[in-house]
Amino acid sequence: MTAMNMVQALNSAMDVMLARDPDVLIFGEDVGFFGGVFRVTDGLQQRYGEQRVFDAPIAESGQIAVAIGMGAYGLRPVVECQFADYIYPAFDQLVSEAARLRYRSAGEFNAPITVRAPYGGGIFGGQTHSQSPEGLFTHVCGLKTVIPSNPYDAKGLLISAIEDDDPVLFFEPKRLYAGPFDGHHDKPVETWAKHPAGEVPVGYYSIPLGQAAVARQGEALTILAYGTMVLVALAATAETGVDAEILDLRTLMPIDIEAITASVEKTGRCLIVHEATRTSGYGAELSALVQERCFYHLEAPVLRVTGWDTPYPREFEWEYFPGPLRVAKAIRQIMAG
Amino acid sequence: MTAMNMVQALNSAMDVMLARDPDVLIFGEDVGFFGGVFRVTDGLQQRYGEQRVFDAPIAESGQIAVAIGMGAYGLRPVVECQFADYIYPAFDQLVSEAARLRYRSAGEFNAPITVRAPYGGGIFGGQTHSQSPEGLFTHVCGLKTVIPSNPYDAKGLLISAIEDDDPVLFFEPKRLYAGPFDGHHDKPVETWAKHPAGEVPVGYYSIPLGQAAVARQGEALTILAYGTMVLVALAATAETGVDAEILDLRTLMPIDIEAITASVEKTGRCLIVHEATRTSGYGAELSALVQERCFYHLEAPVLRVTGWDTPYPREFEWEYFPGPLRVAKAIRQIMAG
Amino acid sequence: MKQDSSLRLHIPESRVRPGDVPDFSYLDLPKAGDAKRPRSDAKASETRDLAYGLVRVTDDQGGAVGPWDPKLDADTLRRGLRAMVLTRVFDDRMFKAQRQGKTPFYMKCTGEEAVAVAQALALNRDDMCFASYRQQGLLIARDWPIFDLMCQIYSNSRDRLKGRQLPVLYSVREAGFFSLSGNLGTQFPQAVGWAMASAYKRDSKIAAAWIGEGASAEGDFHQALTFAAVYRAPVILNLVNNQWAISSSQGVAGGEETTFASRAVGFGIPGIRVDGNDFLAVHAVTRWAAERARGNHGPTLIELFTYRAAPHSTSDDPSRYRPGDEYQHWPLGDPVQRLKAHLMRIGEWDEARHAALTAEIEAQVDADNRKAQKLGVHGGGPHHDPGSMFEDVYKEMPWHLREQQAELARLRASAGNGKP
Amino acid sequence: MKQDSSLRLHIPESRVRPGDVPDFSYLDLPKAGDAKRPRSDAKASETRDLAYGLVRVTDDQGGAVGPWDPKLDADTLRRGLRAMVLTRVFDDRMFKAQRQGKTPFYMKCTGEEAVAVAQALALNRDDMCFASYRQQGLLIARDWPIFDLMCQIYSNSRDRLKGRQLPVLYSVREAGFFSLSGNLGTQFPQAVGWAMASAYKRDSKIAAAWIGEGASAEGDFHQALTFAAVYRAPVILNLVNNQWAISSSQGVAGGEETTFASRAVGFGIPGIRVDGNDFLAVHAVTRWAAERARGNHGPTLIELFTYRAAPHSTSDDPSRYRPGDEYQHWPLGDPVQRLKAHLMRIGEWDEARHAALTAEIEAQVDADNRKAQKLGVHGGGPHHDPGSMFEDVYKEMPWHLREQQAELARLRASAGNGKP
Ligand SMILES: Cc1ncc(C[n+]2csc(CCOP(=O)(O)OP(=O)(O)O)c2C)c(N)n1
Ligand SMILES: Cc1ncc(C[n+]2csc(CCOP(=O)(O)OP(=O)(O)O)c2C)c(N)n1
Ligand SMILES: [Mg+2]
Ligand SMILES: [Mg+2]
Repeated sequence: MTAMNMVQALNSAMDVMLARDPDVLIFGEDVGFFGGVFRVTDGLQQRYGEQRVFDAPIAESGQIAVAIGMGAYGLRPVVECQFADYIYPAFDQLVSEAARLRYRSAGEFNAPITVRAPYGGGIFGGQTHSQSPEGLFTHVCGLKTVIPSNPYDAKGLLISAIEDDDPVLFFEPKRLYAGPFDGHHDKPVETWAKHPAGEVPVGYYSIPLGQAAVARQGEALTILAYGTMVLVALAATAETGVDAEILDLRTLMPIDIEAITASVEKTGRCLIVHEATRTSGYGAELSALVQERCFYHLEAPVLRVTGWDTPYPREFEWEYFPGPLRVAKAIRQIMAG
Repeated sequence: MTAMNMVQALNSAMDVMLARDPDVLIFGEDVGFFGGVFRVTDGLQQRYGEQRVFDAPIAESGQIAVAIGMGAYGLRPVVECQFADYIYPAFDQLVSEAARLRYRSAGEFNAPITVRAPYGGGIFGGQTHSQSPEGLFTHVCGLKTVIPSNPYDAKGLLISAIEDDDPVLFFEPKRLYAGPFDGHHDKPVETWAKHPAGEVPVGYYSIPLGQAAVARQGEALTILAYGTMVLVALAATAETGVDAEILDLRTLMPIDIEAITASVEKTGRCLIVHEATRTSGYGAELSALVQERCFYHLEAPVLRVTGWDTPYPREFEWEYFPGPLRVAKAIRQIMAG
Repeated sequence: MKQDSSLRLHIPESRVRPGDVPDFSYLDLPKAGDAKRPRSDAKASETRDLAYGLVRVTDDQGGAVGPWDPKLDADTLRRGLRAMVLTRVFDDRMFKAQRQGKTPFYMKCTGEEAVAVAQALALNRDDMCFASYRQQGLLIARDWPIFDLMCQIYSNSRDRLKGRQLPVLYSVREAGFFSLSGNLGTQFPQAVGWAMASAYKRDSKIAAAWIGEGASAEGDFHQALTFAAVYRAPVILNLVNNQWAISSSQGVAGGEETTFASRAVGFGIPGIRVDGNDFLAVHAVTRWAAERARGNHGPTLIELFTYRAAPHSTSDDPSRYRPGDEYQHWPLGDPVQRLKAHLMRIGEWDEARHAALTAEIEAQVDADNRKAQKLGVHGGGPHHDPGSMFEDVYKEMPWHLREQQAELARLRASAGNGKP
Repeated sequence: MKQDSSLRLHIPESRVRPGDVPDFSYLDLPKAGDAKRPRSDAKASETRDLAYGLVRVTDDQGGAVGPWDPKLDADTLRRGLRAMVLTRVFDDRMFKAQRQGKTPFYMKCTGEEAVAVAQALALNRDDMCFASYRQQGLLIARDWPIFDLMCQIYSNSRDRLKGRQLPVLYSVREAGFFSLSGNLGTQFPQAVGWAMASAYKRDSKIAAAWIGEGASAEGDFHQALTFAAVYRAPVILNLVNNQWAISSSQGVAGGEETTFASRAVGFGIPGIRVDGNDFLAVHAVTRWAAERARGNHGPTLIELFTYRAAPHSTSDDPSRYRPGDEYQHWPLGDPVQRLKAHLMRIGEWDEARHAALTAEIEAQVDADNRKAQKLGVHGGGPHHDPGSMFEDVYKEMPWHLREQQAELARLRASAGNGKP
């Protein structure tokens, strides 16, 4: 075990997989010599050579298409999409091709590819460096979607994603790269060093996809969150003093339905939190599922705290970001309900 | 008033707008001389000339990009996407550009474009000629999404879409082009001729976006549907004898929340029906909204009847299509709940 | 603004439409044998002329002339002829089957048989093909049983794709034939990725991809050329210019201003325009590109200049948008007739043997067809179990699909195993 | 498989990295005056050489030579010089402002000023520009007040974009400057659509678009060239090859095999490669393309060959991936110095006037900057009302946005109008 921030943990996951499996290779914009604009692939080209870690032309669609072809050959490409906001040019290749290949070929071909993309706000990047598009991909059958909330999970989940035989979208909460950010943007920045989940094994380990983690045990209500919002939910819970149970979903698709229903049946109350825009976001599916499966246990409406249904306004980052104040307010509202 | 099927009604809407507004022009694959693979633009190039109705290169992304540029200049382009399944190459231009232009320019520029696309199954087209991607677009702020269920609405809504100053996705239920299909694929094919909504004014009229229609008045439960599923819901209701109120949403975004909540508060029960895949589909948002706003009126869980979470399997069309039997079963289940 | 100084929007239009007299006089077609043949390791800049000319080998008398003559032995030529005839007979039979309602859909490649057949014979059998829906000839030339293709077309109990796919969207890994997509263009850059993987593994297999001139307007085409050029991928990128994209003439795809082969020039890739109805020329050019790729000299773009004699698909009626007899005026003739004439010219074939071949093939196709129909047809069945539709969405079926599979089973039971 | 016969994957790499000695000797640079100048209505095929050469007008002694000499009057030249100097001073001031925390982000175009400035002067003021983030010189050359740009950069109370956009992503309809997108490439085909609309309306305005060599790998680039060629759109498509895309050399975008200008050849569009640091050459080539477009002869692709002297952005540290002194070795010099030398050579400028100009501009920039900062800066404010973030998503605000706007107002009230 050594202390790692999320960038180092992700780097370590790829390091481990490059060392273990000669069929793993990494490409994307600026990931080669430079090591990525967020430094996540730092040093990997130097360690494993240009054949295995290299820069790609700025063409997200081509990157995914090429990865699909490599996957069909038998490789396990890992593609870095520089920002999740720039994944849309590749939407057709992901939705019509990666997601469909196994099905339409009745298993003759598959696309064991991993697409890494930093998502979410918190760095004043404005509408084209802050988006959370995960919900779109959960609507596409054939794709898996993963979002970690801390360095330990980030490494274990990324290793599982790379080893997975289906295409996996791996969204990284960029605001958590350096430290455990809980939404209190006015407080001094913390690092992962003092955080238990900042203790990460140097070697190989994996965390199975499709399993949520209990970020906080509680009896009063269930909070469903992932990525940055897990930490925001923890902060809000502490501030309200409400004994909430917080599930860190970790994998959005396939979703850990048992963990969710078990918790909501226990608490009878449910709050869903995500940074993505509200309408038709992933929270809508969670709300629908909880309501369908736990209706007779519910003592109050299932509520959602999300990003507003606008683009991310650059200067108004903190008016947009669903922070502890908004989450706490919703917690109280549900407890009153 | 004359009898029109949906193809003729849509053709008439474009005919009317081409005649009224010299800034309206139409392009897309095979829409020019040929009149479209579904004949929806039949005769328009002959009537208005090549400058106003013409074929486009097979590049959905380029078509939308060019339409955005035309819109910024001041035209009102109408683009036909040959099948909704082929809209994904244009996803970036729709999501990052059309939807954002007004916002990011603080109103200096906008994209008054209409994108028409036939969607849904029923013609044995398999996974790449049967999809219902509408839900994805309802997650994207800045876009409007419209889906008619009959010729009369199709014409009135398309005229509103073309006149609208925001980008509108106009999905056409291809299985309803020729006649009112209610899901009974084994019954002889009907035409719109005998259907009241097959009576369509020849001239100009419009139906405002954002307003649902009551397809059937009822007291026992509320069914939310759009497109083909409105007719399926009507058939299922008749077969169960349950006094359901069926709302034909017509516009998915912006959504007619008053109509929905008023109906559910009256009935206390709600069923949502769509052909699109279930997980994170538009039905999830509807379910979440109803549950958030009508929780204390609900006497049973809000249920969803949708396409399965698989690609559309070509030969198993009718095992996939959410037909009257499935809808009727859900109605009974909710009434028993 | 003054009218004369004002701008005008140019709209490309087909030269002829129904009622007009077909006219291909605007094409300037070099003579067979005229095109130069650079070494397969030549610099791309030394190959530029090939993007604007037209490689032709078979002359009007059936002779093989010029430096591109592949000098194929008679057995190979007869193998090619057989595969082309089989492809055509198979197409006609399946088209008829659609009219009989045994399948909802079919697509023929009539008039374009030389493209897939000659190219398959110029590649190694384990080179991976990323085809479009009009290269069924690849499978036939690789001796893949048409019986298996029929089972897919009928979506019957033997359909290896379990009734999931539109007819003709085959997947045959064993025959080096990548799963066909219904989405145009998407597989062009995937082929480049497959080729990059082969190079990454120090393998010797190359990839080949096909795209229509219409679909070459998609961004995927640009991705393929860009990545192929940047990483010098061992791939052959084939653009089949059959003059039509459903009802749109090749001008709508950008064919008015220059050749499609010249798209390659801007990437520093050789672009070669070849008479797509000339079996010998297609074979020669493809072998040149394969040599180049295997020698680590990178990709080649081949424009196969041909004509879509068939309707776009069984859903299409070309008489609505082009003169019915346009194909009769196509100056590059019919690939089957031209190869047949060449074989006869060199004394390796005659009418009697051709008649016998045709009869034998028709009998085989009918026999296979009867056999396939016995195993089920569209609508009639038998088919795979509908419950199989939930398989292969993921490697392991997640809980929500298991639930949906069970729900379908219950529904079908309640409907007496009919369609809910 | 035998090792020798096996394939190898080629990975393009920058010739030099930190620690290496910069080396541009691989570039062969034609002499000023060498390039031929066809008529602006020439057939595209007659312009092919221009895609492989390099149009240069200003020679090393500051003279203007050859057929491309635009013969600009001294006032125009001085106007260009002033705009370039202003652009550079403005860039430096804003870069400093970012380091001072007054704005979170900024992007300079240092070393590339001639591109936007010369092109702006060669276009009509009402021609619509679809720029990338490195053509601030267009606005400056069109005399748009830098004060207004500063207000956007500081997202202050006067920011016409209401604090919504990343700094430098301007939108200035009045100055014929289309709303900038943060997504690379997307606006290249939009410019074609705008140009098509202008032609459709028999207008006389043309469109111009800019893209980086790195972004030219996007599918949008292909869409732009395809639609521009097919409809002969009156548009100038500019590709700025500044050698770098963040840390990736132009080879990663496909610059190893051929020029970017030659991409146009495959579409039957003229492709012209020009010395991007040569004000006279850039102006001349742009005017040629504008004449061509206005004369209904269609689009032109211009490759502006230059060097990104600045870091990619304030977030970037180029010393991590390229030699710190690489720009000093750039063989095409500095655009400001070269135009200055030319003006002095023709006796229309001297050091004293240059010093005075620089001093005056620096004073103006500082004054505007103080004025802008008074109206608010990033973080500090004052800004627009945060509630305005819900406007302009749609023309009319739908109910759900009105609800969210009200909710934000309540939240802010409960937080003492702080940030919830
Ligand atoms: C992305 C996408 N857009 C549109 C279509 C509909 N479509 C199917 S085939 C076709 C024409 C293709 O023409 P071409 O590429 O020339 O190939 P050809 O049919 O001539 O062999 C079109 C528009 C599609 N399948 N995929
Ligand atoms: C679609 C998309 N992908 C990636 C990015 C991230 N990005 C911003 S600038 C840049 C480099 C662009 O280089 P180039 O096109 O050469 O322009 P330059 O910065 O050199 O002017 C990248 C990768 C983006 N903004 N948009
Ligand atoms: Mg074609
Ligand atoms: Mg660059």
